[in-house]
Amino acid sequence: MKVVTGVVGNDIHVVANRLIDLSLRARGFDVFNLGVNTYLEEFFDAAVETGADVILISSLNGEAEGWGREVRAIKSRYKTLDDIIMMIGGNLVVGSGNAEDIEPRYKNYGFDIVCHQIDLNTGLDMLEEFIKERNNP
Amino acid sequence: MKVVTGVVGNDIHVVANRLIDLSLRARGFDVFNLGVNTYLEEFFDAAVETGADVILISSLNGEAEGWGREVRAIKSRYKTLDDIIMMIGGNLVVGSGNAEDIEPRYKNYGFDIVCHQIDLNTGLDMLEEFIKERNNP
Amino acid sequence: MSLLQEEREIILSNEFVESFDFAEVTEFVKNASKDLFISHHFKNKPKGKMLVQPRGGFPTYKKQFELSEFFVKSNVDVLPLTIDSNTRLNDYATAQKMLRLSEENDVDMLNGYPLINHGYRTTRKMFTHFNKPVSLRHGTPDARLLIETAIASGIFEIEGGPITYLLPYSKNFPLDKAFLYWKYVERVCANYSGLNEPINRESFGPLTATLVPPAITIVVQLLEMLLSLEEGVKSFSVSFAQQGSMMQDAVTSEVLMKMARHYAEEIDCGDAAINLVYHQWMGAFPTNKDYAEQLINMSTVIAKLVGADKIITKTREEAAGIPTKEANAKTVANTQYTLGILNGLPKIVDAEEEEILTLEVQAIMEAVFNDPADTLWRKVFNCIKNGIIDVPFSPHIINHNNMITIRDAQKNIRIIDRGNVPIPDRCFKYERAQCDLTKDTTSIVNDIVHDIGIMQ
Amino acid sequence: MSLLQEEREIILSNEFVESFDFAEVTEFVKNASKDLFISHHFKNKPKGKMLVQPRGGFPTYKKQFELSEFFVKSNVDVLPLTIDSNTRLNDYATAQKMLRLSEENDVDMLNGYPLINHGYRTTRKMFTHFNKPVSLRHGTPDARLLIETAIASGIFEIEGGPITYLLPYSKNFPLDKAFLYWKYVERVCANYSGLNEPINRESFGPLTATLVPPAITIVVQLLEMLLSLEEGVKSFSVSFAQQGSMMQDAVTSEVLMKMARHYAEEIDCGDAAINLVYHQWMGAFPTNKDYAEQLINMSTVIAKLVGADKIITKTREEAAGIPTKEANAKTVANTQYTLGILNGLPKIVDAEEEEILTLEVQAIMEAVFNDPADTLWRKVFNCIKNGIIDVPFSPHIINHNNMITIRDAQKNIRIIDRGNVPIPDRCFKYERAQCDLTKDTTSIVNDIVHDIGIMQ
Repeated sequence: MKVVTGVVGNDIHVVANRLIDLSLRARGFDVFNLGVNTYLEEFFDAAVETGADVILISSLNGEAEGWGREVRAIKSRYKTLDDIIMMIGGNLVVGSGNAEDIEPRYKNYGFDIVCHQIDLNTGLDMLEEFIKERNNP
Repeated sequence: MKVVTGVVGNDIHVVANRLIDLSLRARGFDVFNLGVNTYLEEFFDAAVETGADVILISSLNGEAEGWGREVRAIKSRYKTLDDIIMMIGGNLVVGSGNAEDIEPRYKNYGFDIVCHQIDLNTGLDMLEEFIKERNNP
Repeated sequence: MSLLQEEREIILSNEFVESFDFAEVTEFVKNASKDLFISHHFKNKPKGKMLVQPRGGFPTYKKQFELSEFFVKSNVDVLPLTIDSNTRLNDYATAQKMLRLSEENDVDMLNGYPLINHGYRTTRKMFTHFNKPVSLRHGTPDARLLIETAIASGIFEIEGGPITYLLPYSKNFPLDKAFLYWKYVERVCANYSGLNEPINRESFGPLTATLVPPAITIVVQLLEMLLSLEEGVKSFSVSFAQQGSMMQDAVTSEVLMKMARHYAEEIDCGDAAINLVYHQWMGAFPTNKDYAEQLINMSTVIAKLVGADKIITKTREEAAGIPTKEANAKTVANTQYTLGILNGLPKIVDAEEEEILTLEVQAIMEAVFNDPADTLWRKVFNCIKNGIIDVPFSPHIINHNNMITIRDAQKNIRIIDRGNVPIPDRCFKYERAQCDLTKDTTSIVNDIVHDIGIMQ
Repeated sequence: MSLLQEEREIILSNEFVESFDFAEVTEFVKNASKDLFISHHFKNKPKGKMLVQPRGGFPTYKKQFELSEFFVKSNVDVLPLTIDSNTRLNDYATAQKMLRLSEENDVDMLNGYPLINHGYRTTRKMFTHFNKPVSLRHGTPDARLLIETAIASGIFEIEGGPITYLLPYSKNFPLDKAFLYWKYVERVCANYSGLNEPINRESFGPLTATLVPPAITIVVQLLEMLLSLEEGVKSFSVSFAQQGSMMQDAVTSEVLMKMARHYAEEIDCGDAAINLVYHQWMGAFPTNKDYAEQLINMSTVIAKLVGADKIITKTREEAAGIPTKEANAKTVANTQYTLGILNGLPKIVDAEEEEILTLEVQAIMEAVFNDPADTLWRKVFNCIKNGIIDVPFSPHIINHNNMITIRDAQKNIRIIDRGNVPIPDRCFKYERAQCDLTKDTTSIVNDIVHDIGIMQ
């Protein structure tokens, strides 16, 4: 399985990005890491280029909310990405938000898996579970 | 010159006592150090025994005020001590007192030299000055 | 145990003492939770972990209980029980009166916990409730009754000793009596030590906390340890306080522990556990409370550098008097945090300093052993009397006070006048060579004043 | 100086730049008070004295003045001037707008002092008034105009460098350009250095402050130093931040200073002064402010143990954002107090660790020097590009990020995957032998998360 990952927007938080990279590799994924400070379009471009199965976006500084709203609109311009698994994790709101509100909102933006302030390994377990269920429904 | 020194009353502050001892010796005095926790009578007894010229009482814990009042009464019982130089130094009141009030009060108790919160060497300079003036009036 | 039993009965025949049920006490100690024994914690703690112990004692059961509860919440390792000064002077009548006044008026009329008046049955309830080791801090020359009561209460660490509790605090309590009273204490501790984990004895290394040179500190620690081990004590803590120079603390620790093990072997007590306790700075504190915290933190760092097994803490309110329980708990939490983040301790060496200090300690110890008296305690007594052991700034009349020490440029405490202490010539020359001795005595006195106040 | 002069004119042709009177600036530097030069203080301070420098920058002249005044009152040795992030990105228009808003509304709209917009004539008034050395803290890849303005303002210490200000902060600023921009900075500093005391350059050793192994830190320090000295700079500070293990800090300091002197000699710059700067912990801080103070105090103790010439401080409010000036001043006062009472520093040794680290640094330096490029900066550029130099957790696209580090049980940072960095086999084996590598990658990732947060 191929995963494109990166930190969205002007966010420069590199630590989580490196750890996601390491952990995905440890779980056997092929990783294309766009690093920090990545625009939304770059994720989709990279997914098309690499034929990725998953886009894993991380965001630490709270600006994901702004970018999230544009996901459906931008993704719809790419014809081959209908089946791609969309995942986002990190701090998904500015300040303290309510997890019960956040998850449906981001699902509504077009994400399949939403991890707000969730431990990295738990998040990746969720991803593997999601993939398994999709393959053997 | 012979000096009897010590810390009056239940006061156990030994540091100043040792330093007075050292400094007096450095200035050429013969020192009879009664140490801490010394009753007023012991000073006079020691002065008679040694033929001392000076009694130097120190007090740190503030209880000198209580002992001071008894100096005249007790001293008057000793016949040979009329010319002895009486000196007291340290913290001479409980809490913070006014130096201008303290000095005359202690002089009234029978002390020739009164050093309230005065640096050790300054105090001993005062003693030497007093001795010089008395010898060459 | 028959002579001991006789002495015991005399001690207990006191109107303020509850009746002792020794059979019950023996059963209690035998079955007491291991957690109450600090010796058990010393043995089983992870390597490098240091136990944290604050200070503190209040007159009433209620306030002492609250203090202990507060400490436990702030992650304390060892609870203190500090005894009031009337009890230290065996004046149980006054302690009783002041305790009653404290209880009735909610004002603390005592500077510690009057253990005899509360009694062991009551006090034991408190400490078995918390199930933490308790350390008895007192300062009592005749602590025989106090220690009986403490152990019966579940207090299994006893601080003090005939030298370290006498020379810094008393002007004329007879030292020979103190040795005999403490001999009794050692025996009681030794006897109870066979029932469960050993009772831990701890010496009070800071002494006068005023320019005491490491050689004297170490000799006194070694001698109190030997006096304890020879009575059968199986767990002993030597201790010292921050001296003002990191190097000197490191060398002191090294020499103290090496020599302690050596001399314990010499008297065939190599099986006894020997622990190291470090006291945060015991001298004058800065009145600025922020600075006090810096000093406390620095003490903690040094304690870990020197490899202490336990640290006894001060508070930011040290200069202002008896600290609040909040200030005490804050120090405990801060100290635990610092110990947690303090990692990768470097190796420290100073071969020359270590050699000099070792030679000094050996020379004094040899002089003590060479005293013609028949028992160790009499040898020690004679050596204090004749100035072979001389503790700077002791108020006690028996102490010579002829040794003079000052700090060198690195703030190491150096001996510039050895009095009658048999410091070997080579060492004495070395000590003096570190100092500027061209000054006159007046300047040196000024230096001493400054050296005492270095942390202010 | 003609090529430089040409470049200079291009830089100055900017609508936000005041007109430069270089003749006047030269006269100013020539006659400036020696007290303004940190190089002068480094040279003349008593042995063992460490200069204390806080952090801080405010948008308006008024607030920056007040901050400086506050620092001077709390006994600061070096004043900081932290530049806002718009200026760092050479966006003077935004800085101008935000400065005006800050002035009009008494709200800080910038996270530092916009030096270009204030200009050197104004800023110089502030710093000649206080007559203390000032250190410029920025993070600017193209700092040419900033440094011209700084020196004209009386700021005679410039932090940064082409590697240390790029790799931790930027994703894709072109590194080759950064080298050339910094070459200009070095030359300007060198040129002014002949007029009075030298301008001091300081490298930014903490890098990403995240598990950077000492070998990488040292190599980067040495290379930025060489790039600076070869342009004629005569006073240079290498630096590093607390790493989490005292031993590793001590060894890092030892190797860094030895190698710095060695390589400076190698390029015939042995006459340059080389100073050591220590940063208090730069990683994540505890949110508990009391704990933050413990950490800060511990950093100070270590700084003195490793023999730093200057320490850069943090505040108890670190975890909460930009600290108040009161918090900053409190740290300065506390740090000065701690340095004052910290005496008798022990000798620290770890011959094996020192040997291993020396071999690693030598191997990487050799690989850099063996790069076929014609100039040192090109060699360094190539070695970053090909992963011979690899900075863990750098966000920059040029950085390989193939080196993996974790902490061993003593919290030393160890290299468990060397990527393309030429760590000698023997050293690599040693590094890995210190760690538990039986774990799976998931556990190791958990360990890394834990290792990053060790002070929390």
